Formats: sequence, C-alpha cells, structure tokens
Amino acid sequence: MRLPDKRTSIEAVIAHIKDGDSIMVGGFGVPGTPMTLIRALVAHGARDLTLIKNDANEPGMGIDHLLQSGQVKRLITTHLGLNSHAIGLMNSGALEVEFNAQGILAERIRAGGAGIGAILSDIGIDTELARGKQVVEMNGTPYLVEPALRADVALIHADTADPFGNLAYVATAQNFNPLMAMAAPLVIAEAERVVPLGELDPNTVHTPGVFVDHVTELPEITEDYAVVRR
Amino acid sequence: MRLPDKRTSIEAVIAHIKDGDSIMVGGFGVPGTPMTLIRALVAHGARDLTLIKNDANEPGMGIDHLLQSGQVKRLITTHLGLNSHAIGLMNSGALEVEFNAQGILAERIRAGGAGIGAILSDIGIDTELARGKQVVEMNGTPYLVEPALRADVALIHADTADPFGNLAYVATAQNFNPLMAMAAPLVIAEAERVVPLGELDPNTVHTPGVFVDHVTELPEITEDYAVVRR
Amino acid sequence: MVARAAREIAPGMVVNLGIGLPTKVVNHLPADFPVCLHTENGMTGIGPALSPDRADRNLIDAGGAYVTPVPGSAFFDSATSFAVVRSGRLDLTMLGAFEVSETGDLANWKIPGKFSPGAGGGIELAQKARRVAVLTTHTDRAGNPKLKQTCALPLSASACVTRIFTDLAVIDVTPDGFALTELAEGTSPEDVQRATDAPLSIPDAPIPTF
Amino acid sequence: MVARAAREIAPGMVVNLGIGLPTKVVNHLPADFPVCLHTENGMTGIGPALSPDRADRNLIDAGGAYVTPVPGSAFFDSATSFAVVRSGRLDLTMLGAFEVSETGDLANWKIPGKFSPGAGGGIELAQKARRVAVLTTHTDRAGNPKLKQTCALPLSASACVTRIFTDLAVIDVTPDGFALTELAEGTSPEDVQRATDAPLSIPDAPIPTF
Repeated sequence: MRLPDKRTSIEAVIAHIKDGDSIMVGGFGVPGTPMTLIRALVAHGARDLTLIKNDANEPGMGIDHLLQSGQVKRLITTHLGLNSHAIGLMNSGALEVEFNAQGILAERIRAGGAGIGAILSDIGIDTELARGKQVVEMNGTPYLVEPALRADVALIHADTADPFGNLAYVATAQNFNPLMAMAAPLVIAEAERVVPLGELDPNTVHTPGVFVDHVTELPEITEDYAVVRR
Repeated sequence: MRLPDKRTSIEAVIAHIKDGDSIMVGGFGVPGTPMTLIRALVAHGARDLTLIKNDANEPGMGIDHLLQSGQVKRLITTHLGLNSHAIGLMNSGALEVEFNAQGILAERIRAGGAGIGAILSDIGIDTELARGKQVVEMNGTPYLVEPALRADVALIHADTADPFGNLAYVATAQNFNPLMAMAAPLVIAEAERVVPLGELDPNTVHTPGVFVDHVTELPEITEDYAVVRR
Repeated sequence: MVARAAREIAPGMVVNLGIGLPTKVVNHLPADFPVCLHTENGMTGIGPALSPDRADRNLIDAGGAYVTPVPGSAFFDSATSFAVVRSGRLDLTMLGAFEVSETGDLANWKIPGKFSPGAGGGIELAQKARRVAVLTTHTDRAGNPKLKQTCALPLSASACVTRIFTDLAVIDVTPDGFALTELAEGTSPEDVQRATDAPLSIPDAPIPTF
Repeated sequence: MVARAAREIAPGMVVNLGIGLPTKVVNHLPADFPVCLHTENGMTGIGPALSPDRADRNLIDAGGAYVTPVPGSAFFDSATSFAVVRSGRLDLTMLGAFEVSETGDLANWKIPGKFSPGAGGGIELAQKARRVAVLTTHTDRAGNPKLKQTCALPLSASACVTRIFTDLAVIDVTPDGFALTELAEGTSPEDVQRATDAPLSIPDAPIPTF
C-alpha cells in the first residue's frame, strides 16, 4: 500500500469554493493565517460567505481583504479588537457578527471535527453570551448547549506538509488550524514546505493527512506573513 | 522565569493514592500502559479502586495485577476481550464493569480534561449502550448525554519527558495517555527517558507539562513492556 | 472470499479492517495500491504485520497484532482516532458479524450469557463509517445461518451494512432485503438460499463467480 | 502597582496575564523565578517580549506581542489552551477591568454602543481561573470609579474577582465587600474611599504600603 498524493495547485483548489459557502480560516493574528489562500479567494470572488475565524486580523491583512471586497455576509469569531474596519462594518449592519467565547469556539469546531453533536458548557452562563442558547440540566446543574460547528471548507496554514496531507505547525501558528482541519468535508492546506512522504516523523504530525483533501506548497512566503510593525 | 521541576520518586508519588480513589490508567494493550506505576500501586495496596482504562490488558499483565490482588472494585472500560480473568471476575460479580464505546470513553475523558460538562452524541443511541442515559433533543434530533469523566489520579506512560512534565509519546503507545493526562487533579507520569529542560522541541510535545504533577524516570524498561508472544 | 473483499477497496479510500478475517484483506492489496488503512488505537498508514521477533513493542493495531508504518503514517490519540470515524473520514469498514439482518442491522459484539467482553470501537465503526461491509463465514460453527430476517442478538448498529462477503456469496442489502450478487466458485444460488435465514433475491441474469 | 501585583505570584504557579497592564507584571519577576506563564493562543512557558526586529513571525502572545520561549515551553492548539483554563490548571489570572463590583463581579469586555469587539478568551479566564486578580487604574480616564457596588456594564463573570491592584491600593473582595489591604505610598484611606463607588472596610491596624 502507499498513501494517496493530494498535491494540487492553489487555483484548482480554490475553484471548489461556491457563493454562500461557510469557510473556516485558521490563524490567531498573523501566525497560522492562510494568507495566500485568502488572496486566492479574493481573486476567485465567491460571495455571501460565512467566515469562521478567531479574529478579523488587522486592517489590510488576512481576512480583512475579504471583508473589504464585500465577499463576507457573516463572521463567527471571538473578537475584532485589532480591526477597526471590521467593527465599522459590524456597527453599520453590513457584516453580521456572532461572538463566541474563544475556548468555546475552539470546542465547537473540535466537536464538529470529532463528529459529536454538541458540548455542554457553563462558560458565560450568567452573561449575555448565554442569551438564546438552549439550556440542559445534568444532575441538577444547568449547562448551555454549544452545538458542533462544521463548515463547507477549511483553509489551513501549515509549516510543513507531506503529499498525503499530514501537517505540522510551528509555535503559535498552530492555534485553530488543527481543529478546523478536522471540521470540514473539504480541507485545503497551504504549507511553507511540502516534503516527500516519510520525511515527517509520524509521531510529530499535528494533523493526520486523513483529514486533509488538498495540499499546496506556497511559492513564496510573502510580506503578508511577516512580522507586524505597529 | 524558569519552569518548575516536578521530578519525584515512584514511591513518593504512589503514596498519594488513597483507598477508594478513581484512577485513570493509560494504554491500549501493552503500548502506553504504565506498567511500573501499576506494579508500585500493587505494592502500595490501596483498595476499593475504580479504574478507568481502555482494556484490562491480558492475564498476568498490566492492570490484571490489580484485579488479581483484589484492589479494584469497579472498572470503566471499552472491552475485556483479551483478559479471560477479568471476564471471570465480572461474571462472578466480584468486579463491577461499565462498558463505553471506545471513542466515547475517549471523548468523555477528554471532556473531563477540557473542563466541559458533557458531550452530546448519537453513538449507540439505538443499542443497549443507550440504556439509562439522559437523552436531549437538539433541533429535533435526539442525542445521548455523555458526561465528562475525571478521576482522582491519572497514571501515564510516556516515551520522553522533561522535568516540567512535558511529555512525548511514540507510535501507538499514545492512545488514551494524552487525554487522561488532562483529566485528573493528580497526574503522575512515568517516562522511559527524562531529558533536560529545553531538549524536547516545544512543537512536538504531546502533553504540555502544565497538566502534569509528577514525573519519574523509569529505572529500567522491564519485561512488562516487551513484545507479547502469544 | 478475502480476495474478493479486497477488490471492494477503491483507490484513495480510507479503510478500517476489523479484527479477525477482515484484517487478512490487506494481504490481497497490491504493494503500490493507493489506500490509507486506519486502526482505532491511533494510526493511519498501516503497513505489513510483523512477527514478534522483528516487532516494535510500541506499534500494534487494535487487534494487538504487531504492524509497521508506511511512508506518511501518522500516530494520534484515541479521541482523534474516533474523530476520523465519526466525522465521516472513514470511507469503508469491513467487520466480522454474529448476525446480519435483511435490513442491514449488525450484531457483532455480544452474546448475552456467553460472550460479553464489551464493544470496543465496534459500535462507532458500524454506525459511522460511510460504508459498512461484513466479511464472515456464511454460517456459524454449528451451521446456523448468520444472515437473518431480524437479529436476535444485541445490535451494534441498525441499518448499517450494505454488502456481505461470505465463503458462499457476495450479498447486497437492498431496500427489498438480501440480493445475491456474486457466487463462490462451485456454489449454486440454492446452496446460498439454504444457508440463509431470509429470502434472497436471485437475479435472472447469469451470476458472476469469485 | 505592577511590581506589587507581581509579588502575588507564588513559586510554581501557572499564570495567565491579560492584555494591557497585566502583561507588564512579567517584567517584575526575578529571572530564575519558578513560574509557568500561559497565553490563550497556545503556549506555556513565555519568555521575554522581543522587538519586531528580532521577532519570530510565528510566535506571539494573545495580545499580539512578539514573545520568546523558555527551556521547556510547549505549543498547542486553541482547544488545549482553554482546556488548561477550564480544567483548573490555571492557578491565577490577572485581568484588566472596566468595572468590578463589591461581590467580585467583573465587567471587562463590552461597553454597549461604544466598544463591543467581542470577549475573546476573557470570559473563560474570569470564570475558570482558580484565582482572578484585577490590575487596573483605580478610576477611568474621566475620573469615574471602577470599583462599584454593582456593575452597570455586561459582566464577564460574576463573583470571580478576589483581589484588585490599583494605582492607589490593594483591595480584597470579601463576603462583606471591598476591604482595603494595602496603600500606595502617599495615599490615604480617605483618598481610596473617595475614588471608590462602594463602602470600603478599613482596618484599624496600620496599613502596609507599596
């Protein structure tokens, strides 16, 4: 047996995305954000998208390009603190925003990837984040039902990949990527390096290739990925 | 800042265990089973224990020593297929056994480690495994409530550790260890090697040391860990 | 029958082979066949089994056999392993059976009063793999049919099995019940019907053999 | 006040320092102090911050500052990161505040109509750290007290704060409300009471200063 080869060009993989799709995007700030796939999605032009991402990056960076191009209808996120442009869109009603507690967004995505229906959590149960949520009692204690979250597509940034789609991340560029890479039927990974099958240590793979559909090696590490000078 | 040193002797750490404790034990078959900690627990003699372990190992191996010494009151597990002795204890009523679907046991332990109350799952919903379980409807679909599982103590086997308790596993010795290492207030890890702080690549740590209370280097890799010749 | 079952695996699939007969399917795949084998205890990319003399003590499959990695293997924890199964990434599982009903119900984990070692990962494989095939002798050791109108034993999952490979035949589970699809060399449709405890649709056209 | 807050960290603790003032606490810990710093975006063992010129583009804290590892650091995903918080492994968090009530309610994420960027990880830190301390100026920029009988703003978590470090004082949240524990050099108990919108218990004994 040999493992299948999933290498594809960026254009070919982004062509799978349709108007109205929900799209998970890895990253927390710049680290782990699939900048090149995002640029390709802007060029592709799919509209009415729902994005699921920890944050909205900063003005002129990452998913802000998709917000600026008007391709995003709805954003499921944890905070927009560093993107005044996104806050403006939200306040004007041009962008629908759903806020989740950060660890709960992570767990909801993980639940989607793990094929479970929901988690029961007490996070935010006495805050306005609980509004409108289903409450379930277990042994007399109330919990919020936090439904699993899946998307049509997940866009992932990895440091190293192999042709089967095994992925390894570095430093804090890991964040939401391993969770999102399990939570969509179409998982597209950009990697800084694609190494031959067998070069990644099977013990240190973060995302098993079994979850990944397409792998593409970045032609260059552009300025988009660089250290931010504020 | 420097990270605290959590190295302790096996005798000192096992002394923390009390009669009636619930104890998670890593391992799936021989790989990942903390054989030396188990032997020390037999010597220590704590009774009326509840063990949580994927399987009951084989007769004369691993937790079977604790079953044979009569220290175990209750076993939460997924299958006993390779341990006729454990099946005999169960059938005679000397050992209380709770069976979980394997992936659900994993998720319940993970939920315990992640500080969430329960997961909602449809696994086994039309089988006898669903008996007696709370059912919750979400958007008209019924789910079983599978409560988070924590224990008083977790016994973990790692390949490599550092003094802070960062752990790395190898091959299929990983299994339940990373999950259990998050799901108890007292986590004790035996490691085949304890390397100096800084020698484990921070990107390839499987269990962050923040979850681990005590680390002990195995004085030898005994026959208990060897390939089984059936 | 094992060789025939192996032909069920399409290139590019992710496959879990259950303990017992199904495990042997791997021996009938060509060396360069593109497939990803998964095992519940936390591995994708399973290579050939090894004798104890050459085994890695830390590398087993869910049945306890010593196996090898292939280039591109990955190891992961038990939660991730069942995430593969439950989230729909497992294209096919081949399982053993005590009983299969004509509606595709599967009983393969418990014989009350006789055999109740726990289901392990079997429930999730049966319920969540995108396709569940059964690989089993057509009758049990006492000669009793395993393919039945309804299962008497506790179920692993209901309406999950779509195809059954036995020593006598390949049988599909259809909305109309069991349908004979292929015959073992030297077996007649009547032989198969006699060994089956439910009506069998037998096509008019010639039946392929294996 | 930051130096005083730093003395709150006991050897061996796991600590998360919130964005803003709390982040600066780290500068007041001795180089060999045994502590494990955690950041929500997936790291334990945070070392000193770096200027952009020397930064690793992939290594930031939850506030976006470029940081360094220490020997024994670990990186992990966001689910694991909040598992640390929710499962009780975080001994202490120090957070900023818009308002703190005398029962320990904390509001630090939203000013309706003015500032609503989302809570990020703040809700879980406030609700689940074993101990929540607040580090804040005693009053806001307009001079309004931040320590109040009840919070007017949306809460992050109720009854979570046990100690508050301000530029004027160290104040404990007790079953009887705010208790003055320490004073900033040159500040009187009356100064603190004037800047606090709730009754303050003032001990009879001499009050230590910082």
